[in-house]
Amino acid sequence: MSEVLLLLMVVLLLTLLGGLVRVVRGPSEADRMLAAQLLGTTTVALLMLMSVAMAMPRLLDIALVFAILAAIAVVCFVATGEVRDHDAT
Amino acid sequence: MSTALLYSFGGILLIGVALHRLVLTTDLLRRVVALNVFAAGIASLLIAAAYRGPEAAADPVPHAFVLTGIVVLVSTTAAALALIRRLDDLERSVDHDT
Amino acid sequence: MTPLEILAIGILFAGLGFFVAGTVGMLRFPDVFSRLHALTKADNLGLALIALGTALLTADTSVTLKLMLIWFFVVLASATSGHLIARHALRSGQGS
Amino acid sequence: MLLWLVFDLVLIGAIVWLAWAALAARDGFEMIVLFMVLGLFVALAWVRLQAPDVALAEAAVGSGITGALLLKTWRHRRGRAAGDAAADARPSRALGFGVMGLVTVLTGMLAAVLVLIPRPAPSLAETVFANLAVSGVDNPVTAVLLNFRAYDTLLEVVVLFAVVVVVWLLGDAEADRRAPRLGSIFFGFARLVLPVMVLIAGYLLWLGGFAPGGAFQAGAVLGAVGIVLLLGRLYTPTAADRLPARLVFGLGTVGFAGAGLATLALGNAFLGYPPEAAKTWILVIEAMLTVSIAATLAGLFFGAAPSGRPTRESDR
Repeated sequence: MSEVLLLLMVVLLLTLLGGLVRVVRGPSEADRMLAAQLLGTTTVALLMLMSVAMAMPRLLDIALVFAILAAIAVVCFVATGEVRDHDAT
Repeated sequence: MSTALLYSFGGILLIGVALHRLVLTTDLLRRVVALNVFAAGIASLLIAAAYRGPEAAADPVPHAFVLTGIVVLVSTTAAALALIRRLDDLERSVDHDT
Repeated sequence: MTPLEILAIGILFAGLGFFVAGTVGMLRFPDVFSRLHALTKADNLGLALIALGTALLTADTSVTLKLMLIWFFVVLASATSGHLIARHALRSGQGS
Repeated sequence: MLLWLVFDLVLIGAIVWLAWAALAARDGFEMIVLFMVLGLFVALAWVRLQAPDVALAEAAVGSGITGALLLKTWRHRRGRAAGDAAADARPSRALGFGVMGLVTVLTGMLAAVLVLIPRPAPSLAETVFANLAVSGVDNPVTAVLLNFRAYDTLLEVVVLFAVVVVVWLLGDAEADRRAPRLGSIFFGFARLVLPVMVLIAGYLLWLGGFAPGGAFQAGAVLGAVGIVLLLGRLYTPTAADRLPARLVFGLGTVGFAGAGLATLALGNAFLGYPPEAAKTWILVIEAMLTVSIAATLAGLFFGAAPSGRPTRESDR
């Protein structure tokens, strides 16, 4: 039982590494931001599995904070980016 | 090799990487990021030191240190970044005048 | 293992499949907009299945409610930020 | 057991590689995104090491607030290649090797100390757990922060206050720039999520008494609400907001120190709460800290004293 969960966790961790490749490669800023978004969601999923595997239901509070703060970086990215577009024109 | 020792070595590597870049880079923004990575390395050392195995409760005192450290770190980072922005504005106005 | 646990494990593996597919799509698709399409599958269905599997394994009402709340926020945040990123990419010409 | 080892090794390898990749990134934006992702991985490592309180703070700060601050600064310096490797002066070969050698010696010494120190290392954990019953809270980390070592936390709040004073003396106000066009979907999202975020901040504050959570984590989530309000121009500070802002920034320091003086007046030690009412004292102090920390973090993001010039809704 716990072995199966651990296996799932290891594979999810490996998909996190896969997503990292897109953050590094880009090429555009939007690509990097999207990849970071996927990594955030995967982290939330990993925390859910860890809460069962480690028998710590409190880990879901951390997942909740990640979930609600996921959009902050994107909003900051887009809101400050618009200013640049304006200046360029 | 114990889990705590493994994560401690990870923390030491973070400290090494961050220190190397902190000293060699001349870009201010990169220096601030290096400082943050350095702090993550120190925090990993403290948290690994607090670890008492998967069953036992961890030592809460280093955890409290790290929490205080995170608050102080985000404050110093904000101050450093405000200084960078100010410096940039000053450079810009000097460029504009000449 | 009880039949419920086997079911939960099956659901978790299905969720994992969506994350793997999402990551592969993120790596293989040619431009921002098709990568966005890959991302939303992992965000919505992948996380939903992982949350469902976790809920079945813990079988606790408060945990289940919290899992639903987390999933709801992730979907809401990913829909909004996906929209914002796509708009930004379209406007600043980063689409291709 | 073997799978845990694989998990640990992959996680540690990813963290070290990410740190290296972020600091060696060619592009400043890539550096910032990699740094934010590093925050995710570090939080996972700390969860693995049974430090959920710290992971919660890292989740709220590392990838949320610090990332937003870095992005804002990077955008501010646009056109100046900030954070780009191109802006970096290439060190000479001798200097590069010299620094590399020194760093290797230092980290080697650190590693040697880690291997050589006697285990188990001396610890105050037993003292903390023995006195937990009189601290007023059940979460040992909160007990250390708000009771046993409340002096440290008071000084931490003073640091926050000092920094916001410094930042108010610098920089230009975000409100002087044109409002970004975020679109109606963003505003729908904000209307739905921001009130819930405030609720969650309250939940984290309440949680701190017996589980991972507390004033700082709650303050960081509440501060993120403030950052979204500022970014979306849902709230634009004007000169009239200076006095209330000053009062809220000072609330943490003054309230905390005031509680210390009140305990002195009661005949206890400075910040020595009466044991039977310790829970109430801690909760009141934490509530003040949460509001003050949130306002301070949002103020740090805003980056200057509000100038009072009205926002240009659509200039030119």
